[in-house]
Amino acid sequence: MAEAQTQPRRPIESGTPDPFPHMHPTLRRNFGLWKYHDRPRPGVLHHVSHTGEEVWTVRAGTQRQMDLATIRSLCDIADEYADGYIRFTIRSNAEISVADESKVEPLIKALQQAGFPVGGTGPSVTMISHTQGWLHCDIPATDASGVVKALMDELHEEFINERMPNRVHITTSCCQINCGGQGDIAINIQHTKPPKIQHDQVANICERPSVVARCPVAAIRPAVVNGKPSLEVDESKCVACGACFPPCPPMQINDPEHSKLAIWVGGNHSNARGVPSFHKMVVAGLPNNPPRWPEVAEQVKKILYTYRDNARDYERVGEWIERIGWVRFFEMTGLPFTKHHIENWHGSRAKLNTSAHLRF
Amino acid sequence: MAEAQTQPRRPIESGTPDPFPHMHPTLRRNFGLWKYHDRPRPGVLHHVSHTGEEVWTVRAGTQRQMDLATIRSLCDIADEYADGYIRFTIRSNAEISVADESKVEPLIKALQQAGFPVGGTGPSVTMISHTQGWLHCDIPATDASGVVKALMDELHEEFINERMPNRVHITTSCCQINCGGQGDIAINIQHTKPPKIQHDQVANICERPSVVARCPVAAIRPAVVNGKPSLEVDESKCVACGACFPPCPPMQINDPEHSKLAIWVGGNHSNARGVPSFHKMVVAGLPNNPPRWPEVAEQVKKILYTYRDNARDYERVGEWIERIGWVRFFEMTGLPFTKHHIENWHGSRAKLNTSAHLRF
Amino acid sequence: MANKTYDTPKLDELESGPWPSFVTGLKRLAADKPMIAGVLGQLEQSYTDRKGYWKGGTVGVYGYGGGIIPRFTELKDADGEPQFPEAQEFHTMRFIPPAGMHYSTQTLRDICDMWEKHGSGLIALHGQTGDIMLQGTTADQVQECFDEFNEYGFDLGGAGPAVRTGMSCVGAARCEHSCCNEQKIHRMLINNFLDDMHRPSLPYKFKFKVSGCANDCMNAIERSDFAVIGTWRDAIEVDQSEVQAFVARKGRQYTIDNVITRCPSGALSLTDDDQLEIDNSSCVRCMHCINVMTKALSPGQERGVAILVGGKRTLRIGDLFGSVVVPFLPLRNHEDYERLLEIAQEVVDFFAENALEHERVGEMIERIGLPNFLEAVGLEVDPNMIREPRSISYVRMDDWDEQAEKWHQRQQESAAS
Amino acid sequence: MANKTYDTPKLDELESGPWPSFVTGLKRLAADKPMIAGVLGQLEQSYTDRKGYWKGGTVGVYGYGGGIIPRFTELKDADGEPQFPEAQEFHTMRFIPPAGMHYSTQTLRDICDMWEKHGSGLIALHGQTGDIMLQGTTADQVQECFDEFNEYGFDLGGAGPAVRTGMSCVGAARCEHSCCNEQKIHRMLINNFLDDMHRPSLPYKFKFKVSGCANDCMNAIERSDFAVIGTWRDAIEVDQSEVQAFVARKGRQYTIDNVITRCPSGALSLTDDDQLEIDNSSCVRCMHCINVMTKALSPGQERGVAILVGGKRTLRIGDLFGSVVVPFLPLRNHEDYERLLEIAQEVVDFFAENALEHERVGEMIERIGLPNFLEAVGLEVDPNMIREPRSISYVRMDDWDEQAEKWHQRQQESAAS
Ligand code: SRM
Ligand code: SRM
Ligand code: SRM
Ligand code: SRM
Ligand code: SF4
Ligand code: SF4
Ligand code: SF4
Ligand code: SF4
Ligand code: SF4
Ligand code: SF4
Ligand code: SF4
Ligand code: SF4
Repeated sequence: MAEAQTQPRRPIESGTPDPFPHMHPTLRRNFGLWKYHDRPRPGVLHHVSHTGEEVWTVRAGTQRQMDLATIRSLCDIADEYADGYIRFTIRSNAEISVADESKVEPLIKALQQAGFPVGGTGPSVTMISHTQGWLHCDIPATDASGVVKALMDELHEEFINERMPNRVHITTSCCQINCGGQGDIAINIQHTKPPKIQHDQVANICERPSVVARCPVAAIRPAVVNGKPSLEVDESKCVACGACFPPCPPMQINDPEHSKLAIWVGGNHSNARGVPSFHKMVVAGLPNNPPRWPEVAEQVKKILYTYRDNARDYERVGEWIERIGWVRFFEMTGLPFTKHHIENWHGSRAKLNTSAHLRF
Repeated sequence: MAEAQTQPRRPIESGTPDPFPHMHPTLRRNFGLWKYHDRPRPGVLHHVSHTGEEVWTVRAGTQRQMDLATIRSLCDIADEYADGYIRFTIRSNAEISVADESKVEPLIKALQQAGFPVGGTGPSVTMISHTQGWLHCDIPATDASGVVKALMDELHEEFINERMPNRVHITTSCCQINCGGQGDIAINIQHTKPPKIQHDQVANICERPSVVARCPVAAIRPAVVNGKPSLEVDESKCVACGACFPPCPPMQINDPEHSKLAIWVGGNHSNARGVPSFHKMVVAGLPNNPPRWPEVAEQVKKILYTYRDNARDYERVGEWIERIGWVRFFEMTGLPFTKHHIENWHGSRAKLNTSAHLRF
Repeated sequence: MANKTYDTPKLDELESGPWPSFVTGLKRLAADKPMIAGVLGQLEQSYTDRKGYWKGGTVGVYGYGGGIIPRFTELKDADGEPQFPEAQEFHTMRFIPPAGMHYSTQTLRDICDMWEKHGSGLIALHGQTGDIMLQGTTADQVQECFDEFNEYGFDLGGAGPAVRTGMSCVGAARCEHSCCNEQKIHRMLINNFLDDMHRPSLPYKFKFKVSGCANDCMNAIERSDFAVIGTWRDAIEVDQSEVQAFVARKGRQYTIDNVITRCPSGALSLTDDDQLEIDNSSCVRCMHCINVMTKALSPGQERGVAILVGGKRTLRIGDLFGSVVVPFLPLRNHEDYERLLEIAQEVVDFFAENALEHERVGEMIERIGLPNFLEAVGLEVDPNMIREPRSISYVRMDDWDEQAEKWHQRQQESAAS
Repeated sequence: MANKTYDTPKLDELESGPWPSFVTGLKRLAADKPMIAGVLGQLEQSYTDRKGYWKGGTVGVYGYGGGIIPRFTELKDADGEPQFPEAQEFHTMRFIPPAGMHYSTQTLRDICDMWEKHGSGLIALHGQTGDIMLQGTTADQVQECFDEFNEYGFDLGGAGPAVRTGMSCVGAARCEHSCCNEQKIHRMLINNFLDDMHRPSLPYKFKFKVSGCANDCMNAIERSDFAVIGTWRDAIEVDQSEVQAFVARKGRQYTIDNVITRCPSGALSLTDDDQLEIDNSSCVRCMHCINVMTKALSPGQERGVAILVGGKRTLRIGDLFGSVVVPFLPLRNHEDYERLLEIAQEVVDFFAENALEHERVGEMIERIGLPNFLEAVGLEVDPNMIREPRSISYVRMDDWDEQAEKWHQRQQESAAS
């Protein structure tokens, strides 16, 4: 091994592998030829090709962070029922396709038996998209896997059923960098205090000019503290975003007490009907409360069920609120409306109501 | 008189006069009691009160800049047919009301005979709103009265008829300060060159720090030119807005050749259906060509008639374009689309197409 | 009296055509008024050179710091002598018209007579800010002219960094959509600020405009610093038999395409037997359906006004619309009107003390942020003030709990009351 | 092999409930893998302290500058000794999956076997950027592990200021909406930039994502710097008998309320005999009607892609969506694909040379302005790139005529061709 390291091999820069060898033969044969699809039941997609061939795909939730046994058990099921092919969705759901309708029910049963909930299709709450958190990241204020597991336990029934007005895409992010996407509902970290600086470490670890440059509000400046070069934060300017923390870990932004969770709604990446839109903050100040974050679950469910009970078919969360208005949204959910809901970032002008459109 | 000036009287600060003594008695009696209205013909509004009383109002165009004879002739007509009352609209149209339907036709005739076109109601092109220009202002690059007279001559038929999809509000402004409002169609001055500075006059006339402060792009700085304190403009930064000119007339922004006219569309102050919206530039570089500005008239008519022939009922110009899209608008009108149409001011991000909504 | 007149071949071209010609009017005046003859000469020169020839200056009346727009000619010959000496001065006096721009012909005739005596006879009805613009007098005439108009009942409007003349729509006087007494609001507001109008000492101009409904016929939301817009809080009034009559007259398809589908909030639905169903809690009070079916629909009965602050046009940071700072203020009684005045006073006072020089109130709000402005003038935040909540997480929310508590408290109080 | 394990009372609470538990999985691994036992111990501590305990560092493989995310524990005792020494190192290797995330089970099993040998056994399928995240190995294992995976057919993805792993939707493989060959585009783009992926030297990260239609199942418009979205240019294909079947099944009212009135461009109309009329020139290709009536409607036949540049999340200036820089690029033949690559190359090159350090391409465009960017990368302006034209007059248009002429010329050329 020592030898290997002195004479290392040159990598084969093969990049993204060709998916065709990995594709179920029915998909391969009908590539680009699909005609329409329907959903015979929650968790099952039935696609029909112009060639007349058909395929049934069963979608099952996973924990994303999988151990070997979990992956192997998925492989076992795919081998037994589905010719040995499987794919994963962008939301870490497993999709197993079969060309024979009679295999659908047994496949579902096998998945369920192995502990994989079948669902996440159509107007359901699909798996929450997932970032790293305490399990692996170097800057997280919370744990993504834990929040997601806790929430998916609560929303399990909405995963295995299709009883939402439209598909619900929930996302999480474990720091304000936000590796998670926009969400119909997004659960994100929100720091509420400026970083606490470990001044004695700054000089060793941080490239000070580049830290200064990262601050979106120019709140950081070089300073000498206790005789050592360090950094200083104008705490009245600081928006507690944490952008200074990754390039300079001594700028401790995470705080067990003051790093809170906030819920955002109405983000939408698709272009169906309206253009893509960013999610908007509706409630903040929720405690970062492992292992089950009950306060977050409560608010998410409140919002989700208000949406479910009131939106029209095909309305995504944001579209529903746009129709009924924010006045009604806050009324229906009982959430408080505060000055913090009023955007104060660049371009905030466009977020003000500059019209006589009013709701009472 | 000399005496009067040494002992001047103190003003009576009476402010805005009470309109009730000036109101037609039927209006006065039915103040706040109107039930509905209709338009028996272009130029005539028929309002019906909850009390059962009715009033017919005839609207007539004026030149706004009126000589005494014009005003007196309006008074003569109002006296003869309408009990001696008259009002003016925000667009300088005269409105004369009668409580007796039989007086409507004679009133219309009298107005027409005296040279006042009757119209401007409902889905018509009403009088163009009007600023000062060469006739009176100290900073104009063109003449508002002239542009408006020239255009209203061309659009006269659209004033006396109601054959537009919705009301069309045109505005003009004679410098980039834009005393005119947002318009379904707006005809505004657009300078294309930085100010030419008469350096020998700056020191006498201009308060230099306040001129520097007026520039929206910080292109001006104090400088000494030919030994005298003056100002200097970074011509590559300057957006030729003319904001420096009013506080400092030696910063000549107006130019017979390079002060051009531009046409903007889709401005809308009302909240009916959509929220109020700013007009958007569609064509620039039109010559400032008195006394009849034919190039402007041509473009305005092109836009106006494309709108008339293609919009749906109640669509204002901006709503029509929003529905058909800008691609189609430029195609239908044959106007060029250039990089200058792409906003580059603060907040321009919101003007980009950040979606897959596309039209072909 | 045969005055000297000048050739105006370019302007003459503006005498033809169906629209009333200001040139013809000016020529008529020029016969008696040398000043106008000179103005025509200068204007012809402008048309030839494509250049303006007026400059400002200082002219005023005793006791007032504004209201007159002075104009001196810049068109001089080689010796520095005015080319059109009759038009050496050409000042405008801005007088405030009756709210809603109603006139008895007697008053209008009197205005004409007074202006014939003291000025050029040229009158704009009206300026874009709503003034009677008496255009064309000399510095030595303005005091006398003002005194006569002032005695008669007219006052000068604003100019410079001052409260300006206000505007209100015809509204209750002749419009079924009116949700408030526009004239009363208009006069109350303006006449409360006459000191700030006549002795300009604000950071910059400040305009009030009043529209009786969301059609905003006064362009108040963009063209004033303080816009008052009539609206209502309860349900739209529906006369279903008139709805049926409308559908019968215009057709079902037409009704759906032009009313139902045009509602910006999807609040309308037409039943199979042509009844109109309105989801009043979604309705944004845009006026569209009421505009189109004016016989069948009217604003509700619980009426009041919304206040939007900060409209203006282009200078400095580009055009701004006003934004909602009070979603609903009922105007049922004297106290309510007092409250309106109080809000206006707070806004003007805060503007006076905190705006930068030459900064409009809208720009100031943009600079300091709406929440700070609201707090300063004693108004509470409300979701009606925003199009949507923040989508950027860059914000300090140390006091979230406190702010949330404020809201809950207010909700409880309003539920209790 | 009985490893040392730690008590994890908090984490244990995440073993109950119907959703698959990552904790149960970790515990399963911990039995064989001391590293995971340590990780569980540390994670329990995080759950207790509400604090993360990893820090970064430098770990890599020969020839590559990225692809590994190093993690070292920061949880030390008073003597500076790791509290969970088994988890002193816990690095992630990011491998690129087959485009569309298809796997033969054989491959997946092989991945498991290889990772069992070289790592902790913890695998995320997949990371938010689409990588296979093999989580948990030590610095002295990575080269060997990489070599084995690499020989098997897998390559490392990006990390740092580099081109990152790309993503494409299932698309043509199993979706009737697909307007392009997502996998081919995806692989062509990424595999063209492997040097920029493996030897990070860009100003900052650069991501490609491909969605076969405007539903954008890959969140490409916001979550990638270079989004490729399938679309079409001709008319939507309509099977009127399927339209009728849909209306018969769902009802007229339902069809109107859920399809017709939901069209964002008012392009749909249902005739009295249940034929669908589409104004294809107004249609914005949003996919809604096709989504709902998938049997009756399909994208047109003249297919291609749009390119949007500049999406990203929050850092620095707040979230950005990508914006249209190419409204339509057909992908009919080799030359067309070459053109796509050329555009991508121009964009990456210009980004590499002109972005500031730690500036994404979207931020750079915001800084220099879209027209300058377009000019630099050789693309022409088009009204499809904007929501609406400028509304601020602050702009220098000295060269208006020239710019106008450009457009007219292009129009003539395209009319001629
Ligand atoms: C498998 C997957 C693509 C993949 O390559 O992984 C996929 C597959 C399909 N999507 Fe998707 N979408 C997938 C993620 C997404 C995402 C991204 C995400 O989840 O983060 C979006 C954008 C989210 C957003 O807007 O914020 C997305 C927005 C859509 C939409 C638009 C919905 C809308 O009305 O706004 C459709 C259309 C529809 O639902 O008919 C759609 C439709 C579909 C269809 C029906 C396409 C088809 O005809 O086959 C597929 C089956 C959907 C189903 O669940 O019923 N897919 N789809 C992804 C499954 C994720 C999951 O496991 O839940
Ligand atoms: C007289 C006047 C108010 C005044 O106090 O002076 C007025 C009077 C009426 N307006 Fe107006 N509007 C008047 C200027 C405006 C303006 C401002 C302007 O012209 O600069 C606007 C906003 C312009 C904009 O949006 O940019 C305006 C937007 C409306 C609307 C909204 C139209 C829309 O669909 O967007 C209505 C509703 C309607 O047309 O049914 C309306 C409706 C009306 C009605 C029908 C109200 C009524 O029931 O009596 C009045 C008769 C209108 C007609 O012409 O048929 N009025 N109206 C103004 C006449 C101006 C003129 O001489 O042409
Ligand atoms: C006369 C009038 C145009 C007209 O022909 O109707 C006018 C004329 C002038 N305006 Fe105006 N504005 C007039 C209504 C407006 C309006 C419309 C309105 O009030 O609804 C606006 C847009 C709304 C607003 O307030 O922003 C307007 C926005 C401006 C501005 C830009 C203010 C800004 O913040 O962007 C200026 C520049 C300034 O004040 O520094 C300005 C400045 C001027 C000056 C004083 C130019 C100057 O610095 O010398 C003009 C004097 C012309 C003259 O010789 O009489 N004028 N001006 C209008 C006033 C007549 C009246 O009192 O009734
Ligand atoms: C692992 C992953 C989250 C996950 O659990 O899935 C992740 C994890 C990290 N992201 Fe991310 N990002 C991941 C997808 C994303 C995405 C989503 C996407 O690609 O679609 C985004 C939003 C889109 C974007 O690119 O903006 C994202 C936006 C960021 C940013 C903010 C970039 C910005 O311009 O705003 C940073 C900060 C940075 O790079 O300086 C960041 C930085 C990081 C770092 C490297 C934090 C750091 O500085 O150490 C995290 C390493 C965590 C770890 O220990 O593994 N990550 N990150 C995702 C990558 C896995 C993979 O390769 O498949
Ligand atoms: S969101 Fe933050 S904490 Fe979570 S994985 Fe991304 S960078 Fe790490
Ligand atoms: S937390 Fe954000 S705002 Fe505060 S100092 Fe750090 S980078 Fe600046
Ligand atoms: S738009 Fe300009 S030139 Fe015209 S009146 Fe207003 S300030 Fe004077
Ligand atoms: S014209 Fe405008 S941009 Fe140019 S120097 Fe003057 S104020 Fe500045
Ligand atoms: S604003 Fe409303 S109330 Fe006033 S005149 Fe216009 S339509 Fe009537
Ligand atoms: S007023 Fe406007 S929002 Fe309200 S129901 Fe009528 S059309 Fe809809
Ligand atoms: S983006 Fe479009 S083509 Fe791709 S999977 Fe989603 S719906 Fe199908
Ligand atoms: S694709 Fe979208 S925009 Fe086009 S017709 Fe269908 S619903 Fe309308």
